[in-house]
Amino acid sequence: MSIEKNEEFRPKIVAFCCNWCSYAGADLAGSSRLTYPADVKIIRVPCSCRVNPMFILRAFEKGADGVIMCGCHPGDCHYSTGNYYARRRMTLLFSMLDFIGVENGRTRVEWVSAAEGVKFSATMNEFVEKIYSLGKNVRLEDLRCRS
Amino acid sequence: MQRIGVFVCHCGSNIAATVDVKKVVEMALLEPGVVHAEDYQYMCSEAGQAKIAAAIREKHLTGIVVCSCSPRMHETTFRKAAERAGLNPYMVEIANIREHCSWIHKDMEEATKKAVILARAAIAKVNLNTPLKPGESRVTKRALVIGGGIAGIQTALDIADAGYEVDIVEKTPSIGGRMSQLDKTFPTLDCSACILTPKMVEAAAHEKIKIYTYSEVEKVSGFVGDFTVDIRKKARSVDMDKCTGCGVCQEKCPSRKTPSEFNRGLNTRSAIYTPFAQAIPNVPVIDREHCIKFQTGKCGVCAKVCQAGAIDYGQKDEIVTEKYGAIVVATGFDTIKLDNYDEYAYSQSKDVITSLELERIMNAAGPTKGHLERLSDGKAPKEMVFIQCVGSRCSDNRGKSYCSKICCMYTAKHAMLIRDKYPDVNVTVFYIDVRTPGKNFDEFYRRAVEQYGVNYIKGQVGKVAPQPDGRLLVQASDLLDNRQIKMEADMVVLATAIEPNPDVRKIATMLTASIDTNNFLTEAHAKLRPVESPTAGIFLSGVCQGPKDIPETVEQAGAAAVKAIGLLAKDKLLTNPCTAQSDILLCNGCSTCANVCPYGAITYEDKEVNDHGIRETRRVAVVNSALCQGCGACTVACPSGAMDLQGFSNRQIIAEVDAICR
Amino acid sequence: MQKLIDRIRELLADGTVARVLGWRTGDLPYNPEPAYFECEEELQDFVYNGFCGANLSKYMIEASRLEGKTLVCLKPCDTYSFNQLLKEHRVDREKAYIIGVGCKGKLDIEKIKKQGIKGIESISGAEIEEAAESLTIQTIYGEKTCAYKDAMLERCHVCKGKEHQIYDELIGDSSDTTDADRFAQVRRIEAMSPQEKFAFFQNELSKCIRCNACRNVCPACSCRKCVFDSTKFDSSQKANADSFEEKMFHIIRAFHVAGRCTDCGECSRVCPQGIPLHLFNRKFIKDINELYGEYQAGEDITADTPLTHFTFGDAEPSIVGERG
Amino acid sequence: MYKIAREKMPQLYRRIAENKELYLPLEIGGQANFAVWEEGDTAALDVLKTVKSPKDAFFPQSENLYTCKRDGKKLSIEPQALKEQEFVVFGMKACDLQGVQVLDKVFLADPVDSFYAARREHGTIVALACHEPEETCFCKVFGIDCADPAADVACWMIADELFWKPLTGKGEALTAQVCDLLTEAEGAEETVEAEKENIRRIVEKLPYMHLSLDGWNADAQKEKFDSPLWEELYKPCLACGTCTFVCPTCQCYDIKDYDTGHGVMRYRCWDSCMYSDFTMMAHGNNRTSQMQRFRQRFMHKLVYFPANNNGCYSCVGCGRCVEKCPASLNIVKVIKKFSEEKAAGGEQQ
Repeated sequence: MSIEKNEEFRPKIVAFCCNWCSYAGADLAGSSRLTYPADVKIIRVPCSCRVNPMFILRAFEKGADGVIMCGCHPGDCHYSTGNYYARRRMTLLFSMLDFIGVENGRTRVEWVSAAEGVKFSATMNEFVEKIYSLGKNVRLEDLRCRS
Repeated sequence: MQRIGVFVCHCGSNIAATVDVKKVVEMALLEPGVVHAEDYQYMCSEAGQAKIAAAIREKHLTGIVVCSCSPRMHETTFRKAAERAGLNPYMVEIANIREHCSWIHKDMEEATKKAVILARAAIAKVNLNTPLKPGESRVTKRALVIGGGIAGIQTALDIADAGYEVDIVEKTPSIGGRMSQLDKTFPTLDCSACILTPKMVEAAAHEKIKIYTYSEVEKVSGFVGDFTVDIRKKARSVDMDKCTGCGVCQEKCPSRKTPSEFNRGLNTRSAIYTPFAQAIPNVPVIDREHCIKFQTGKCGVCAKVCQAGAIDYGQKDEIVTEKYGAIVVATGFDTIKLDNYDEYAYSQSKDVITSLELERIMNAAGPTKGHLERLSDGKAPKEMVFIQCVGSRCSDNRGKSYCSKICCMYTAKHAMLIRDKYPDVNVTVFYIDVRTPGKNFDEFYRRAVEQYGVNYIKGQVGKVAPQPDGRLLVQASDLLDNRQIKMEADMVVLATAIEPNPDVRKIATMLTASIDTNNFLTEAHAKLRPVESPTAGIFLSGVCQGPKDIPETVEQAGAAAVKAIGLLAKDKLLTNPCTAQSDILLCNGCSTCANVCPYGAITYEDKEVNDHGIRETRRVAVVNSALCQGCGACTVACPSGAMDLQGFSNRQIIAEVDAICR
Repeated sequence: MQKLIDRIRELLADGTVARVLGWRTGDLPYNPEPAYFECEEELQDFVYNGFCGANLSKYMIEASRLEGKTLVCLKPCDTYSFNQLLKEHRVDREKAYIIGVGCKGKLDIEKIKKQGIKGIESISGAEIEEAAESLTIQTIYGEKTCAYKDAMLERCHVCKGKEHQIYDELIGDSSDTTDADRFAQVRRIEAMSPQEKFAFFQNELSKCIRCNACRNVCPACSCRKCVFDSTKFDSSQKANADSFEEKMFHIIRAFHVAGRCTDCGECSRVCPQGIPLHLFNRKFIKDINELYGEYQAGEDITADTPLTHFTFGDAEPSIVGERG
Repeated sequence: MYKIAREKMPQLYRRIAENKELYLPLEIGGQANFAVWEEGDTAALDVLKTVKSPKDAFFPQSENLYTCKRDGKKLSIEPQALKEQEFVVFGMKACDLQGVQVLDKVFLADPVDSFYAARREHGTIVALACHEPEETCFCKVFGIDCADPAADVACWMIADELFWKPLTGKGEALTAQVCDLLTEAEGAEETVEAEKENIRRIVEKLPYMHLSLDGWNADAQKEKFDSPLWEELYKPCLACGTCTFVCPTCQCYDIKDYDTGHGVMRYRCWDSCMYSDFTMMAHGNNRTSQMQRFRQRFMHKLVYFPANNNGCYSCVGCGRCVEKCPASLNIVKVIKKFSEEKAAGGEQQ
């Protein structure tokens, strides 16, 4: 795996997980001992619709190399409609980031239910691998944070 | 500045085997605001909680972070412990260093590093936490049931039996709904009226139940526990108190040409009428549109013949305003219009009928007094064809995409009843699939096929063509034998798709209850909260939520009643304090937030504001914290950042992001 | 223009309106300014010509708070903005008397100067009466000419059409000046490699001086207090201290107006550094059209806005990568 | 007096850049602005006015003041080093030179702004006369002669030759560094004088050159401040900062902190009196309306500043705000409006 190849670079990855499905899915991955790299740090939000594009840009600003957002599957949102709004917002945001030349692989949305510990772990493994292959985020970072 | 305590749990070896808990304590002490940190074997144990309480008291902590298992596990535990020690429970944050760390990482150094970062993020968040207090609201101990069919009746009975007052609002002159139109019910072949009528009587006689028939909900305001509803009692033109229900007026009424709604327009009724013999209340209404007195001013026969003097032409609509704690929607269904299905010749031939029309024909009180006969010429049919899935499971836009669920079973019932009563009639059923999940359902269907010799053909009917001799040519394909079928029939019965009562859209808007693209009311959760609307205090009963048969409807009616009773049993409601709040000075009043709120929790008011000395009236968003469930959709929709979510504020989440990326 | 002034005079005189929001003639041939006129004699400075590009819709937010009706002159494309503001309850329809003024494309002085024309003393051909083919410009360095089309604002080349979306009366003829593909440049950038895209925007955005002209002129950016001026988000930044900040500002600004931006082009018109800011908005508009169906903000005020609405079958965010 | 052929200019740049930073008008994304020249860049010397003034070279839009670092609960403070690198600003116009004089009065007066002072000390200015002034220029109103810019070195671009005249010790030193690229220009004085005359003739034809500043002085402070004209003038103002950010003399700045995650960077950045949070303090703003902020800008430039600086206005007539204001407002319109009003008032009496 590329992780061994690249000793120096340890990415910072922020995962926004909705409380009802994805956070529980991450819990299930944990209790099932399904590993994924420690580079992923999870922030709990009530719903994917709570994730403001500003949070995502903020993460990149402060040096994150990848940001992933997980929510309930469409149709299963605890609040009925939250993830539908989140889906449109993130689609447009990601498209804009792609437009200005930020590598598309650095952002991702995945729907993970409370029962999908396996999917959670697999998704994180895949995403981290992708970030390793992309390397350090330099296009959306505030250089002052390096000092 | 906060005074924060950090408590790192070993969870036996669950955490401590992979995370160096001492290191986490040591690193936490370096974070801003942290004045205390310790680790312990089991933080959730009595002794662990006592340590937290002691530290809160001794170190005057204003916030705590517990590094332990998932907050989904013990957040409540630690919040309660904090509260007992005098700390606001919302000043507690959990760093999940077990499920999200120790259990998934093997390398101790790496896991410890991550645990430190997770702790740091929780500390950064709790630095910005503010004490939150759940709101309280009163509960009016009365329920409203909209719709007086079997779903509404059952819900009302269950709520009333629990000792709460219930009002039923029914649009038509009588309660009873669709079930009262049915002849027999599957899979037991009970007489529908025989089992429904006692329930209707029971509801009418129940001291806790008030029934408003010929009435509609006009306006709903308020929120869970405290709804105010305007009910329009349409003018009946008959005094409910004086009428004895003798029926003379209906016999003597000279206007007799109005199609009977109850009999699906297969025969006619008088202008003053009760829909059916067992109607409750047994008080007629005057259909003013068809009444000669109302249309021409000349007649008044009914007033003349009424011994009780109950006829009151001057009666006016009346608006009753009532308060309710809970509202149950039980608005039921209708069959779809068949305008898009010309190929079945429904509009061309009287002998092509819907299943619901067949119910009326089979019923002794129906237009043919229960004799199976062709409506065109009154002849007894010899060959009958049933077509399944008319407008259901439709992949184009002509019909409905969903399965209407009840048709397979009632068609088996119809086929069986016809074969039983008229053994010389051949019955053929064209189906796509026969769906019989349900207790005794498949057995029932197999009896139709095996004992009663009903001819089931898997295939779709392409066309029904009326012939010059009055018979109907049915062209179909047999999918199993892969052949084309042409057969002549005397009657064709269409298993017409059902759809929610068209009025439901208006009602849903009033209740701010969400509705799906098929006009079914949406449940709060498809699996776990199937009888609640996402809007608090609104419950769903019967087909308004999705297609179902009578047993399922009754089950759901009971479930909705239980949920309503659970609400009414409370003296006051504690509301989740993690709700959205709008900053009056930043709000533009643009309505964007209200457009994404699934709970109708946001309204707009013209408020006097003092914006740094500038006093003016502004249109601003106001969040009803009793309705808000705290999803946060509005906070992102709001461009000015006026809308924020308590407990998950913009600054809190940003602080977590910063702490993680640092 | 005389017909317009006569009518305005009439409406002001009979008390239908308390004031007029239009343009006052400038001290150079090309710089009329948005202005209020409250009486007959002030109207002598009223002007409406090819340089009256400013979209007056946003001024109606303030004007809606004043006593009495304000007569506002709106060009066809400005009416979309007014409609959008109406939808968001930011302007009061009752307080506005809208004269839909004719428009045959507005001029961009920067484009004229870019052709090396300087020391301008007077310009003829910018009057509205007849659609002029060319401008004749007297300068201290001699007479110059310039084709009207070559001096038109970028937005006029992708005109939304000559129809006013909302008005009380119409004065003057309009014409559709479209002669370019609205999304051509967006498409050109989309086709670039990530490196090229990044270089393109880095180059453009490095010019940004955070003067906020784009935001302050934008009718969709009508927040009482912008998140970038508020301490609530921890986003209050005044300067481009790091190249990240311009990106943050322009992306978030575009996101906040996504689905609400009518593509009026004011942001690009006013940018002192000539940054093609409309590209951000057009990218969102193009995505919205492609993913959620054609949508023109300000056209139908009862329509659902794309970001406060959804369908069950919406595209997944992964489509961004799949489109390539 | 020296000269150098236009096509040899890149050699000149290269020579200067050997040991100094060289700020030149460069065209990036179609807009000319002063920026540090790098090999391969083409100077936009023919552009009369850069979008932003060159004041960034001495007073950058944002600059770090000091950095606080946090290590656990220990804090350390690192002051920002002062500018030590020698640099040259090449191609400044007379108005912008006057702009630097204005900044000097602010930043070099006691207490001296050490960041600014260091830049002034290490900077050498090579000025360029305005070959073809434009209709937005009104430097003459402030007594500035755009034909004869007085800096460390003064230059004229005539036909395809740059004429180079060192005027100060710094100028002489720079000249020495590049002397082998320059040639003595014999009889150049006449050529340059002719160019100056030519420029001055053009200036006379410009529409704004005869603007009168009558009545703009300290005595008029109250009268001007209380004038009802502001209420009318400010109306189209969008409250953006374009005018202040393109201005060569605007000197207001704000001090802000940036959280780097490991500490805080304290930096200053230009502020604009047009912004709603200008001079916001804990209690709020002392100017609560846009009219007040708008008035502040012009009162400062035309009344307060001359009152405190021996009549020196803090406007140099570069005309950038005239060109760039999104609402076509500008200082000229303000000055004219007051003059008109005065004239009208005079007639009435």
